[in-house]
Amino acid sequence: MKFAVFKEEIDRRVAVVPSTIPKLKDLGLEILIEAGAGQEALYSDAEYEEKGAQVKSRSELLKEAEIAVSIHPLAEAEMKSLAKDTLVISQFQPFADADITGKLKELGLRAFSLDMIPRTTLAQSMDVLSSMASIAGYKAILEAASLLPRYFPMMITAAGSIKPSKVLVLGAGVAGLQAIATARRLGAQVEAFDTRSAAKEEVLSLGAKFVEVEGAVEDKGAGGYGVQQSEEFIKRQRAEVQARAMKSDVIVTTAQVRGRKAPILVPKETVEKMKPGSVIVDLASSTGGNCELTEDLKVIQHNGVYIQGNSSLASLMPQDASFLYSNNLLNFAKVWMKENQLNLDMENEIIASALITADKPA
Amino acid sequence: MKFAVFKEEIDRRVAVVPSTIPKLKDLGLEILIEAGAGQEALYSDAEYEEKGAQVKSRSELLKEAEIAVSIHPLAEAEMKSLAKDTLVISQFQPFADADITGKLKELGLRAFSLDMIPRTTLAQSMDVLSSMASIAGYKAILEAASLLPRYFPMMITAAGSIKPSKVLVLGAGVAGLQAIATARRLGAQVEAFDTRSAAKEEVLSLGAKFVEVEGAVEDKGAGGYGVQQSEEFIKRQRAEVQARAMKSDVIVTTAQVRGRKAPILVPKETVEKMKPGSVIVDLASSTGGNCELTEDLKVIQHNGVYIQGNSSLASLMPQDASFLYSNNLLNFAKVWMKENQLNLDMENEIIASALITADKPA
Amino acid sequence: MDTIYQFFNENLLLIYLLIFTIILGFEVISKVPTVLHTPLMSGANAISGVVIIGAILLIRQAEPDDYLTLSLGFLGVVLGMVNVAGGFAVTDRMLEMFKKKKAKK
Amino acid sequence: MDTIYQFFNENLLLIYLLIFTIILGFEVISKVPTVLHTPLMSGANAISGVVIIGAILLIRQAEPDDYLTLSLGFLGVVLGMVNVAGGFAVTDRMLEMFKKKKAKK
Amino acid sequence: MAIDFFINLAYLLGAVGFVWGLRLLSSPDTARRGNIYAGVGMGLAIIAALVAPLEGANNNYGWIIGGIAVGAVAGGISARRIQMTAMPQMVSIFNGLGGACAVVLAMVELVNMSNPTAGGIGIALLTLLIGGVAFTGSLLAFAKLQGLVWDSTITLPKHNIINMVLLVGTLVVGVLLYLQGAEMSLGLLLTFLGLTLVYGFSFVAPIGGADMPVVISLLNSFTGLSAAAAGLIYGNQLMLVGGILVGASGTILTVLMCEAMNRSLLNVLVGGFGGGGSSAAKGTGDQVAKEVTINDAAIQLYYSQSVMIVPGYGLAVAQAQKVCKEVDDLLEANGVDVKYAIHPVAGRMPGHMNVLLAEADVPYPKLLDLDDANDALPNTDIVVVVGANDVVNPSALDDPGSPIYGMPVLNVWEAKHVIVLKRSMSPGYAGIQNPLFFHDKNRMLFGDAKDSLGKVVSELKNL
Amino acid sequence: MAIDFFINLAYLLGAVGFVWGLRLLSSPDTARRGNIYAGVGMGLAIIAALVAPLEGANNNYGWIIGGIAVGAVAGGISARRIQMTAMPQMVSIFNGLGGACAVVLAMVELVNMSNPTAGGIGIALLTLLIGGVAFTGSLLAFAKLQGLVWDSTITLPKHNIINMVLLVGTLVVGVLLYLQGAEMSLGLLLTFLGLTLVYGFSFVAPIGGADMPVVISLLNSFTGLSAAAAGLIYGNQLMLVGGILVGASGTILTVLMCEAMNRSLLNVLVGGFGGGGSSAAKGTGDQVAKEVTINDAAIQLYYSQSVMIVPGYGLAVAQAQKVCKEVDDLLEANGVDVKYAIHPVAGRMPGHMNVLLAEADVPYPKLLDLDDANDALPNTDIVVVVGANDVVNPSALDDPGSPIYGMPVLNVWEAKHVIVLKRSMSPGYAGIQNPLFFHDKNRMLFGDAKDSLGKVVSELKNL
Ligand SMILES: NC(=O)c1ccc[n+]([C@@H]2O[C@H](COP(=O)([O-])OP(=O)(O)OC[C@H]3O[C@@H](n4cnc5c(N)ncnc54)[C@H](OP(=O)(O)O)[C@@H]3O)[C@@H](O)[C@H]2O)c1
Ligand SMILES: NC(=O)c1ccc[n+]([C@@H]2O[C@H](COP(=O)([O-])OP(=O)(O)OC[C@H]3O[C@@H](n4cnc5c(N)ncnc54)[C@H](OP(=O)(O)O)[C@@H]3O)[C@@H](O)[C@H]2O)c1
Ligand SMILES: NC(=O)c1ccc[n+]([C@@H]2O[C@H](COP(=O)([O-])OP(=O)(O)OC[C@H]3O[C@@H](n4cnc5c(N)ncnc54)[C@H](O)[C@@H]3O)[C@@H](O)[C@H]2O)c1
Ligand SMILES: NC(=O)c1ccc[n+]([C@@H]2O[C@H](COP(=O)([O-])OP(=O)(O)OC[C@H]3O[C@@H](n4cnc5c(N)ncnc54)[C@H](O)[C@@H]3O)[C@@H](O)[C@H]2O)c1
Repeated sequence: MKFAVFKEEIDRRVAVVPSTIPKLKDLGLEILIEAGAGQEALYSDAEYEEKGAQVKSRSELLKEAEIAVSIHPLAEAEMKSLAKDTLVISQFQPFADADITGKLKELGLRAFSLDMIPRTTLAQSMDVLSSMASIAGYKAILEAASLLPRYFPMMITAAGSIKPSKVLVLGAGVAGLQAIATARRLGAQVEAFDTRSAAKEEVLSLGAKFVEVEGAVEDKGAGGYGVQQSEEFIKRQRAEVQARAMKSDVIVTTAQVRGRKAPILVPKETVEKMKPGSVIVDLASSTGGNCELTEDLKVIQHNGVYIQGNSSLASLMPQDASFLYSNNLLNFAKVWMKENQLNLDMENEIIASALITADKPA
Repeated sequence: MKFAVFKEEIDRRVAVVPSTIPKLKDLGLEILIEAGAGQEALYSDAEYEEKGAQVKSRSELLKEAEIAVSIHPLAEAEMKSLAKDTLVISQFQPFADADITGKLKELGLRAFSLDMIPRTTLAQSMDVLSSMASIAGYKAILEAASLLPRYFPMMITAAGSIKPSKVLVLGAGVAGLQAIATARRLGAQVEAFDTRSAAKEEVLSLGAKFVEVEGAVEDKGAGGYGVQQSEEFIKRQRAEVQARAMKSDVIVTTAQVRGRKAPILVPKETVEKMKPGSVIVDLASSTGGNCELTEDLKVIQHNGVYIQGNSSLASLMPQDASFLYSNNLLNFAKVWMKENQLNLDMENEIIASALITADKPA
Repeated sequence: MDTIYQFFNENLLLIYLLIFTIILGFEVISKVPTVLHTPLMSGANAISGVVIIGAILLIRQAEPDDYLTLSLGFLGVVLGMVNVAGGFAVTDRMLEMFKKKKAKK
Repeated sequence: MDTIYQFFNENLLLIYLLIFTIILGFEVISKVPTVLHTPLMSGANAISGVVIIGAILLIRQAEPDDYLTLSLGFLGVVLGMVNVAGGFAVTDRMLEMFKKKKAKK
Repeated sequence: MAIDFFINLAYLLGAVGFVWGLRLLSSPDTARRGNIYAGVGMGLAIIAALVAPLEGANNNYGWIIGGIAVGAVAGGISARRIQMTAMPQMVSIFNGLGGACAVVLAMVELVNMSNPTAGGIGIALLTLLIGGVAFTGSLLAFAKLQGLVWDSTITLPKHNIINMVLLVGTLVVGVLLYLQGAEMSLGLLLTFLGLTLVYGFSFVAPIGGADMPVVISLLNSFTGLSAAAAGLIYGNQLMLVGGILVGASGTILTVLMCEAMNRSLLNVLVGGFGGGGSSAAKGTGDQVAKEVTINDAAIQLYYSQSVMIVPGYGLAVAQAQKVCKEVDDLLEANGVDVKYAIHPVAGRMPGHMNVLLAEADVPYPKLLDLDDANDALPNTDIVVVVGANDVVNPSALDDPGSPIYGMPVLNVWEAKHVIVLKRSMSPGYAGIQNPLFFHDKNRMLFGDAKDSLGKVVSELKNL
Repeated sequence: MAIDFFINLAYLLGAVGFVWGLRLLSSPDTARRGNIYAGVGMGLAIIAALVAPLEGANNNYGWIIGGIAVGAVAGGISARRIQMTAMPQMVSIFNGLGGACAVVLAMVELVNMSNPTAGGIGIALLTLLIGGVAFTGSLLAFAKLQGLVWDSTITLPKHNIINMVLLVGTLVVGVLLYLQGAEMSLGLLLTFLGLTLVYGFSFVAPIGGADMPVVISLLNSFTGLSAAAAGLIYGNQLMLVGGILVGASGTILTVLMCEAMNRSLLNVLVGGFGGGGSSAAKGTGDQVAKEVTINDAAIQLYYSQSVMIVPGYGLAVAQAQKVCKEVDDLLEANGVDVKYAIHPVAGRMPGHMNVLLAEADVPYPKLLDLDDANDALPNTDIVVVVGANDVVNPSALDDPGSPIYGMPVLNVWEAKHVIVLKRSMSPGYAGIQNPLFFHDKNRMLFGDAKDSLGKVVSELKNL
């Protein structure tokens, strides 16, 4: 089967790196890669060829692909030129873009949406959300430290004493936890907040403080994802967050609710009460942001507070990000490539969840 | 005495921050500050006024100043408009710019060059080189981590294992040591090299590895500064550095020799042998750089290797940098302001070293 | 009461000895690390086989034709000796694992 | 030699007692933390004042007009008592600083 | 005179050997030497007993040497042959035989009445009583440990009351015999003998199997006391001193063993249904996970060649990374090779374990990833699983019905031994039971990981 | 009979009191109780000695009670009045008096010859010898500790040879006396007495002042032995047991004390010119920096209320941050308030100490900067300077000639005590001598900081 890897248009990552190619081939896949696809991630075409991939132009790929792979979905126009029944693998975010499934079906394509892989222990090795969120959390702190006009760590020096920065992490999922760990490493004082009760232990397990707000709603059925909270809770939470935010130098927000706009945890009013020079890194910016003022993919300044709304921080670390993405993809491919054949076994929970074009029982 | 603080033209820092103003006034100084001087460093004019400074325009300052203070020297044209005998305080770098002393004398000005304050224990609280170098070291690692397309820390994850980055620090002065500490905090494996023998213990005291190259020249008379090394030594050192560099992900260079061009420790050839995506942060860029390819104040890419030549990293952290600078200045002022009077006691080693316009006995 | 007084006064040294022995027994054991509880128990058990001395003396004092006493004494010696020999041997085996290893470097 | 044998056999219990006492003395001290060396020395010193018993017995057995013996005995009692009383008192003072503090929480 | 002197000296040296031996036995470095000293002391004493001049003795050396030979061979061989794991029951049976020996001596004394003073009779009766209880008690302890009898089959309802009645009955018969004095009836004597034996049995019956070591230690001190009493019969100071020494040290040892189990002696003897008590194994259904004590764990680690630590989310929760490194350091100092096996999904975020271990300054080369760790595991002596669960779950490999079937895990069961540190039997993130806990090679060490490791550190420092 | 029983019982209880008291004295928690037990034992014994029935005794209670009263008052008052720092010399003088008491008893015995058996004479001579040496030896030890005599003034050249000759001479005279037996000449006896006293003096003379505690302990065990020997004279078991106990424990204690100083007993007694030996204070010119031992440091810290740690570059070089935190934790667990004083230029880069302490997880609020620390110092019990030097140099304040004159430093000398941990007397970065080291309040703890703190940790865990 021809497994065609496209170059990303707006991202420095690439979906497949040379080192995974031999293993993909072992599964019975023939690897085609768009010329220059890995360049930004520092993988050269020569390396791909050396590992046994065929470097082709984009139009050739569109023509030949039996499996079309990219990190961000291909443009609709391009998808049209794919052969019918082509298996497209990307992150379609069907929760955010409700129409996409319909469109794909219309085009006669079969589609795996990697972001729909269940967040189970078994599927973790294919979970691109985890690996990319982890990078995002790490990068968020580096971004914050770069933007912050102050030191992160405490410094008692001959030229004066500097208190450690206070970092507040809102949402302690994968990205939040990584942000906590990184901030602590850099010497900051870290507090975190989440609505999931398990998050408290997880935060403490990284040596940070947990901010308690009582009355959060939890849904065990949500598979570990956060759920929509009551109005009253959100009010209480905002008050608590605002109290902390005013003392914080850096806020990293990661709170997402699947299929909904991200909750506003840091309203304009809070931002205006923060110290000038403070930094907010909003990792939820692609779904509207946890900060009211966030603009996606932009750094803005409001009242002296920097608000970084880069929802694609993983792209800033393209080499490792691509490596991890590529491994996720490989592990995922092992699920549906059996004896050199595509085997879309709908009994398999992972396939059933990820194959968004298949009809699911309500 | 009117102590006039100028706004920097190409720097986000400011020489004096509001919190030090009352203490400066206690010394008998009257503080004038240029409007908007602190803005980039997030100190507002209002704050200055509140603390008792008079906010004025640049031309007013030039007219009234008895003491003219800035981080970077004022332009020659502006200095001309200063009254005769005005005391200018800045970093004139007389070692790098041999003419400056003559020029200042010509203009009839008296000048303190803060970078000439001796590096003694007693003078450390006035030592702007130390406080700014410390920021530079810290920022160098943040810059490197931001540029590096890879993780700094080790990560064994479901999507693959990532080895810790290797960081090589060349020159373990104040900046180098801070870089070592910061890199170690972020989880990198750190090696460092310096020609001063004391540096080895200092490097080990931060938990990093020291790279041994035998035969370095040391001059006890250099006051702790590095000195020019023999050709042969530099060759051996380059070979050693090259061997390490090829395995490194990040190189931070800080090696300076007072009054000379910085030694080339990372020639082009070495850069070309490094892994693509690796990062060199060259803190010696203002004196030509330790890397042959460094361009001052620029990030360039050569063969996939980023070379960051920002010699003014402290400016990226303007708030704390200004705070520290301001404290240094205050501590320095305490030396020559006695009983509300300027007291340029040439017996005092600190004044004698810093007052570059005074005639010194050969 | 008087007999007790008398016994006490006459056997004063013996009583000192017994009391000191008891204190010594306590003292020797009281700081033993828990890992040694079992071997120590085993070692103490072997020592309790000292009762074999009694059996030996019994046989030696018996009439050569008093077969009942002799066989009982024989039984006593066997039982005691099993306790003694087995006890020390088993203790030694338990302690084999404590052989000090040479530390690296 | 024979007298030694005889002495040994006749004073067997005494010898057991002495040896056990010596072992006990060793044993009791052998695990003492260094911080207690001085107080322990002081405590042992107070105990060595037990020699006063001899002085008391000496006086009690002396003739009431044997002033030489009586005064020497008196001297002995005084010396011994200073050792005893002073010894225990000084030890107690040294140990005052070991009063267990209440730990926080 | 001279011969008496040397005999007495031999006994004295024997006694000193016992004392010094016991003393050395209480420190791991010297324990073996201590055992040898005690053994040499015993040898001296036996020789002295053989050659001591006895007025009008017939000696009958044949009988003695025969008995010694038989006993030595039997004892020596069984001690050498026994499996390491069966040592405690062996000790128990040896101890019982010592008690039996005392019983024989007392019976002979009482039947022959060669020394019919009131004191002599009293002492002989005492010897009989204590020795008898030690004898049958030890035999039952042996049977329990060996798994020959089950606690439930021999425990009667209200067993404590029965025991009390039996004890009082035995004592009453004993007093009767004492009052009969030199004219004691053989029938009553045999009744007394029977009662002591039954009481010994009944005394141990209700005590749970897990508490047997404590009981053995107690019975051992009984045997010591019976030996001391026999020493009085024979006027032998060595028996007296040796017996008293064992009696005293056995008693304190028993108390210490109880303390180590966090229980009182009374609790063990009366209320102690050890089989279902606090030290019992926990499990679901009919599977039972076996526990290990802190000190056994420490000693196993200390005397192993290679140890693999498997950290999991529990390490993070307990914040045990630093004390874990301390264990590592102590083991390395003793020449143990310590590595860490990092499963890719251990913890709650990618690299969670890396962050923690870096914080504790564990050098990177000590961290093995999944594949390297699985290669190394078969040659590992002990795996210490610190708060990990899902990542060491064998169902992933062999139970197709398991939700994690197919996920590569750390095959810790391929190592020689596994110790799992966690607080309870509750499952990990994936919410599934872990068959590893019931694996033959595995032992559980329940408790907060930081706590447990802290205690292991203390134990290691004592070794 | 009954009265004998009670007397004997009282003596026995006295003996047990001594043993148990010593036992409890060897653990800090119980030491005070131990002292009381031993004291009660002594009280019982004295009462028993007073009331014991003695055939044909004249009692002369007046003399006894008088003596007891005088002794008790003198001993009690001097013990209460003495300064804490002078305790060791007090012990020494008490010990000497005990020895003198034995001498008196022996002299009376030898002069009166109420019991002229060979054994009796021998024992009395022995008592005299040991007691005499203990007497004058202790007095000299006292004088040395009190600073009344200087080592050099009383040590002759080749003192060891002189000592040897003296000892042999004394022994020869003793043997002569023994051979004279009941007919001994008073002159020779007095010569013997004189020789023992001179030997005691001469024995202690060459031993350095720093080694005095060891010597006192040794002399104490001599006193014990002389008491035991006197016990033989009077046939008193308690004196015998008590004396032997002190003799044995004193001997082992002496050995332990030597070990703690890393020297052998022989080294102390013969080669030991302690005044200039390894434990001597180091200094330049005529100034002397006093040292503190690890255990004294530990105990001072443990029993203080507030401790301030001053880290410097040496902490970083030694990489002692983690063990420093361990000391902190142990002290906090005992209720000691521990803070860190961070001087702005400590270390070799700005924030050097912050990096290290963060690595060791010291919470930020525990770190005080210069001003806060200087405010807190006067109320601090102990300052522990860990490898800092320039930043605690008082010349900065009071020596206008110093190159660092005018720099604010941490005024650690304002605290009650200071302990400086460093490897030698060498200066820090600024290359200047530090008068703090010679400050009255300061004690040096030489050695690598990680090492020293590690040992402090062990000591703290023992407390
Ligand atoms: N790595 C990631 O990115 C990530 C993210 C999300 C989820 N996960 C999932 O998390 C799991 C990780 O596996 P794991 O083996 O590390 O953890 P785990 O399976 O969750 O097991 C952790 C175990 O630690 C024990 N524990 C908790 N606190 C403890 C304490 N204080 N002391 C001692 N033990 C303690 C718990 O047992 P007791 O309660 O009995 O003590 C629990 O069984 C996987 O299922 C993985 O898929 C991973
Ligand atoms: N903070 C900065 O930015 C900076 C930069 C450059 C220079 N400085 C200068 O460095 C000095 C800092 O003062 P400081 O008090 O921290 O240090 P210091 O004055 O340099 O003294 C450090 C002391 O630590 C001891 N030491 C070294 N290794 C040790 C070990 N392993 N164990 C125990 N002790 C050890 C040394 O004595 P032994 O050899 O006897 O052990 C030395 O006296 C100031 O003079 C400052 O001006 C500071
Ligand atoms: N099984 C696995 O191995 C595995 C792997 C990765 C993640 N997970 C789990 O998946 C879940 C989601 O992780 P994620 O990082 O993708 O989460 P996410 O990106 O969906 O959300 C980030 C965090 O924000 C929190 N949040 C939502 N609303 C909030 C609010 N109003 N206020 C504060 N916080 C709010 C969520 O609880 C979550 O922790 C977690 O439970 C995680 O442990 C499991
Ligand atoms: N007294 C004080 O309190 C104080 C304060 C700050 C700095 N200092 C001392 O001042 C000195 C200079 O510090 P700095 O940070 O300003 O130094 P710098 O910026 O002048 O040089 C940086 C480092 O580069 C090193 N170097 C020079 N040539 C080299 C070569 N060919 N290869 C490798 N390394 C080379 C130097 O030895 C120095 O360590 C140091 O000794 C420092 O400890 C003292």
